Amino acid sequence: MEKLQGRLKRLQHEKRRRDAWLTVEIARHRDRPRTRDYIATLIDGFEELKGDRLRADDPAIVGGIGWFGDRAVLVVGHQKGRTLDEQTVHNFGMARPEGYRKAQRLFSLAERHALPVLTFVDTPGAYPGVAAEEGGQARAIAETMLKMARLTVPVVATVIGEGGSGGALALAVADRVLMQENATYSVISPEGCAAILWRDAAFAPQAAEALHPTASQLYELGVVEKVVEEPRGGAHNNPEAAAAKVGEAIGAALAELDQVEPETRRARRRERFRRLGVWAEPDAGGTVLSAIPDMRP
Amino acid sequence: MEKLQGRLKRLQHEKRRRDAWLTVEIARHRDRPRTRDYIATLIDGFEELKGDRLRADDPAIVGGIGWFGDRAVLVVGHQKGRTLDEQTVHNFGMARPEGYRKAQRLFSLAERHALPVLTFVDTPGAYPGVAAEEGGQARAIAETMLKMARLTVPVVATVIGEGGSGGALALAVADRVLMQENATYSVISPEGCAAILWRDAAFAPQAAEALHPTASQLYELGVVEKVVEEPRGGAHNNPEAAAAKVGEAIGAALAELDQVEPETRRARRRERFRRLGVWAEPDAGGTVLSAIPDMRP
Amino acid sequence: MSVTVEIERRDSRPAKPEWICPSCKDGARLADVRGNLFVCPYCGFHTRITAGERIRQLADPESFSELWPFVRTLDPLGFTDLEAYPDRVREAQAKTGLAEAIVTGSATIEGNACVLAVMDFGFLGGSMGSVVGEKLWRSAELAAAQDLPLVAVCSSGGARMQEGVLSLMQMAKTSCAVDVVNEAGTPFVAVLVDPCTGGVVASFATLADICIAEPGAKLYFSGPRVIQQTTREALPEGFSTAERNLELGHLDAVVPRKELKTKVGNYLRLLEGGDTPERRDTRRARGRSKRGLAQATADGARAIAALAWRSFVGGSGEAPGPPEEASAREETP
Amino acid sequence: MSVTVEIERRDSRPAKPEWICPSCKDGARLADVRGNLFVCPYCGFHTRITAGERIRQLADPESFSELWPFVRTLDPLGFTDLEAYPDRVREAQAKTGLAEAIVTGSATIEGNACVLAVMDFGFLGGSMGSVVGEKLWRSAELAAAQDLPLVAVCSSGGARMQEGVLSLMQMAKTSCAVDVVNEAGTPFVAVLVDPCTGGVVASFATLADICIAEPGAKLYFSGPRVIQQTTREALPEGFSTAERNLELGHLDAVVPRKELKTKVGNYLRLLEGGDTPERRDTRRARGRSKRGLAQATADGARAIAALAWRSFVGGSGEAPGPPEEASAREETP
Ligand SMILES: [Zn+2]
Ligand SMILES: [Zn+2]
Repeated sequence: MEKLQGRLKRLQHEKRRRDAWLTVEIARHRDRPRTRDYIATLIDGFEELKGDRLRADDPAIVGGIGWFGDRAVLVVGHQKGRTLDEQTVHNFGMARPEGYRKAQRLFSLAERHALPVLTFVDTPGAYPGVAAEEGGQARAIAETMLKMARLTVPVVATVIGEGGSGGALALAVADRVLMQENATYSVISPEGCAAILWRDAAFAPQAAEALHPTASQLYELGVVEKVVEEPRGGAHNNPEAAAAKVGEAIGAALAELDQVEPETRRARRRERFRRLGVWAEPDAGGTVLSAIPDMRP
Repeated sequence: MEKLQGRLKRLQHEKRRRDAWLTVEIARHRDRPRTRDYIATLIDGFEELKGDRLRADDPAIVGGIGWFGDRAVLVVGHQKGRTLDEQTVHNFGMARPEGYRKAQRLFSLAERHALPVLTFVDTPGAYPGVAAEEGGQARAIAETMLKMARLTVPVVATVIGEGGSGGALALAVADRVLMQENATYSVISPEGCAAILWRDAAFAPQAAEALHPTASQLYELGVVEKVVEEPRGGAHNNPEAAAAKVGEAIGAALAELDQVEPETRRARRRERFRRLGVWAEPDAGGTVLSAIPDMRP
Repeated sequence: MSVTVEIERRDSRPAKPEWICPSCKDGARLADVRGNLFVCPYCGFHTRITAGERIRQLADPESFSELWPFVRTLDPLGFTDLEAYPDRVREAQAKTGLAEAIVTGSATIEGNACVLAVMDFGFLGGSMGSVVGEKLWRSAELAAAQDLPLVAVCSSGGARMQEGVLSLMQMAKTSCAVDVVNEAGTPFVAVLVDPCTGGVVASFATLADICIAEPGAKLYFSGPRVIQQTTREALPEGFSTAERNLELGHLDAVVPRKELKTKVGNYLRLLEGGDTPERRDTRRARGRSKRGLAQATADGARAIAALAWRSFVGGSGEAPGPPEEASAREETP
Repeated sequence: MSVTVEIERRDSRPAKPEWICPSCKDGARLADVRGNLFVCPYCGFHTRITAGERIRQLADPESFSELWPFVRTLDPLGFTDLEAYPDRVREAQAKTGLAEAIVTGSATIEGNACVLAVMDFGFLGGSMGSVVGEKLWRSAELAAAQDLPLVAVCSSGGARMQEGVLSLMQMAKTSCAVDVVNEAGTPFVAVLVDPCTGGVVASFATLADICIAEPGAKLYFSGPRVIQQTTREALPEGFSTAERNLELGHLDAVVPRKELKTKVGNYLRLLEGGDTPERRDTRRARGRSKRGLAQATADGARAIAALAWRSFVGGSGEAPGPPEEASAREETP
């Protein structure tokens, strides 16, 4: 009996690992719809706005204004590209400081004109290059988060593929974070984690399991407000249907956020992130645990 | 009699030209006290703060915080250097975009912490290089002016040497603009103006006369609020005494500005620049001339 | 407005061309070139156009109503180089039929009411003196007061040297004007056209919410000549062109002339469309209906002009006549 | 505090050195090195120091009063790699005598009352998990509520991987904390010490009003190893050092350890000294006297801690004892 239970546990374990890894693979699927695909489907009359107003335009982050239904919005998202050529142009969605600074100046534009902000997150992470580092990658990311924290307009982020580390989070300091069923969102790539903690990148599936990077896990942790359903097998099997679901979820989030006063939105956004984390604090009266926040509608 | 008057006029003319050119030469004098000299004399416990937080620190603009009397202030100024080595390091006081962006981020710091802003203007102009141009020199200057326009803290600018074109003005969108007796402030260098309008740089003295770049002329035009006296022959003859006069003038300006509410200061600063310009507008009721603004105490 | 005329190269080329492209040197009939918005039908080169032509291309027909046409240039410094400043101004006026290097007014662009300011490079190189600064300021102030977008078409060789430091001050004045517009929360779109340089590109032109340029437009603070004289640096290919500025992050987009009107219209609608439809309705109910606004604004602007600025109310809407010969010099305070 | 000990190289070098410089490999007596603030007396190398030693160097004697020492690490994901996360935490606690990678409290620095947060690289590489984020947040909130400056000494290898995405979220949480401090208008000074990397340098550490670093400190988001694995780029000389970061515009100053306390004290006084003396007096009259504030603040902080955060009031001011063995794992929600 005990032996059987042990075997069951091992099997469950293995299934979780396979599931986690499968999600990682779907999230990275070559044909997975990208930010520009969602813009094409969900945003009418999109006008791309380029440049950081400092020194470059980073094609790894696309930004612009357009109509989401009857409403003008600012859209900013990582752009990965699909063909090798596209991927090279867009640097595989790995933004440099100029990309984050483009996002910042577009956020300012949105704030000045009361445009809701929609972001799409899809990046392996910020680009780890010498020029990016020396050009202030660290502070560019930090400032982008602070800028988002300061917005009073509604901000909805959707993780549509890989949500890789600080490079992803920089576009996701939002009032509502939505996540597609097969997207991942993690502090480090499974390979990177395995290389450090298992000292062998081949343990990536183990790392993927341990990191809890899937949408349902992140929903449980209170890190995302909504898991957005995908067509069977992944968004790439029916991009139109996938986009419709994403659009629906964004619309619902915006409708909620419209009920809130601008300064309250900002205060609640801070409070949202203030509550993320898990810790305990024993004291004279007992033990206080940090609550897993429940910001769900 | 008429002949005599004509000769007198010519002589007066020549004198004006010599005076204008002499001022240009004193303003550029190698030994003229620079921004760092005024900081050393007028500011206690100066802490230099470097960097634009983007990609570089521009030594052509020095910035930091320190005590002006019993009061913490932000100081930003062009730095020319005196020896050839210094001049090379400081690029002869010709700032690049990173210099103007350093100024901007320091202005933000001052605004956040209610530090009055003192600027010192001493530059032949913004650096005309390829990298500077491509790095956004134009917008860097424009943004610096806009940033200054938005400040609610008191802003006092002092022209201490050459006030050359947009590169100078970028640090002089102030509530009060003070100008030393032998400083110049002009839209273009006399040489540049002569090369364009006379088609020969040798006509620089003529251009200097025509441009009205001296402190007393600018006071008449309402562009500066106060002409700060210098020791006989120029500030370089007695830097200490020159600095004392500058300090006195700045102190007086700050005392005035302290009487005004922050938002009013901003509004009045805008109004100050709104009134600069001379034009006429004939209408049914007669001719309206733009008033030369009188912002003098 | 934005019809492209397809021209068969061989057929339409007249024996003695009325118009020769400054870029490809090919000749064409003037009517064809005008129909193509003064973009070369062969090589796509965007030639410089007058403020009047720009307004014709950008504003909806009959919608432009000029404001403050009688703000007149003076000669505050009594500036004489090889020629006296007032003479230069008179010549420019005679040559262009304009009073100054900027024309301002109210207009609709694709139905969007706005304040429109257009510079003309033909007038003393589009240089910015007191009049350009003042009219830009008034445009900004009107936009802010009436909650209208500001659209500026910028073209300039820089500051008007003949007004000395006062021309320099227009950089600060127009930057402060942008603060007025920003504070009011009303959109500001700048269209940079060839050439846009010096004091204009380093002030209000690059401070717009959205900053676009025409293909090939040269945009710089310090020009190639100054750079080479001062630093002797080699200029990279395409230096200072709109396309390179786009790559370098300084522009939102490079927009061909024939798409310009549509783009600006889109931008204006979008920058004002962030509210929920209900809140937009409320705003409309308060008098901001998109179509009816044009006239209201023009009226309002006229009233403002008459009261605050003492412009000729009767003169608004007409092209400015040649300025009177009232010696600007004598009026110098 | 910031006394430099001049050491005659030959005379003081013991036969069997108690301390060997990691840089120049020269040996010295521990007492001498400690007296020199753990800066190598020979080559000036700034060695890494513990949070306790940092507080000893930076805070005025007896002024530091710890806050929230009992915020305890949990294991939200049940994370096990080659070793279980709770075991790693326990080992780190045993090794360092600290509860976590950050120590927070109230203090005075050269007489300036402030909230002081100090990270310890020795505790799991100074990695930022939920506890670091929470204590940094509380520090910021206390600073904002009490109108006190926040001083953070930052050293970190990055995010605490074992807390998965929750550790990533601490970057957002601490950035939001900076917004809280900024909104209150209270100063925030960050001191970046070797090494300060990853999620910490890309969040609150670089968002400070004034951002300085110790000489030689390595500061980067992506480290040399990652860069070379990913891009195979050659690293420039001095890559990621404080000195290079200063050149690149990312730091206000590089400050040797022996000047650190004085500098931070100057910054705090200056950032709070912009008011006219009269207005400063008014503020002081409202209870912000510079010297007396220290105790008031500590008391206030204790009260806040007791009420809002249910910390042990009695425990404040003492070094944190080794955390109880209450299995963190079982407490996971
Ligand atoms: Zn052609
Ligand atoms: Zn050593």
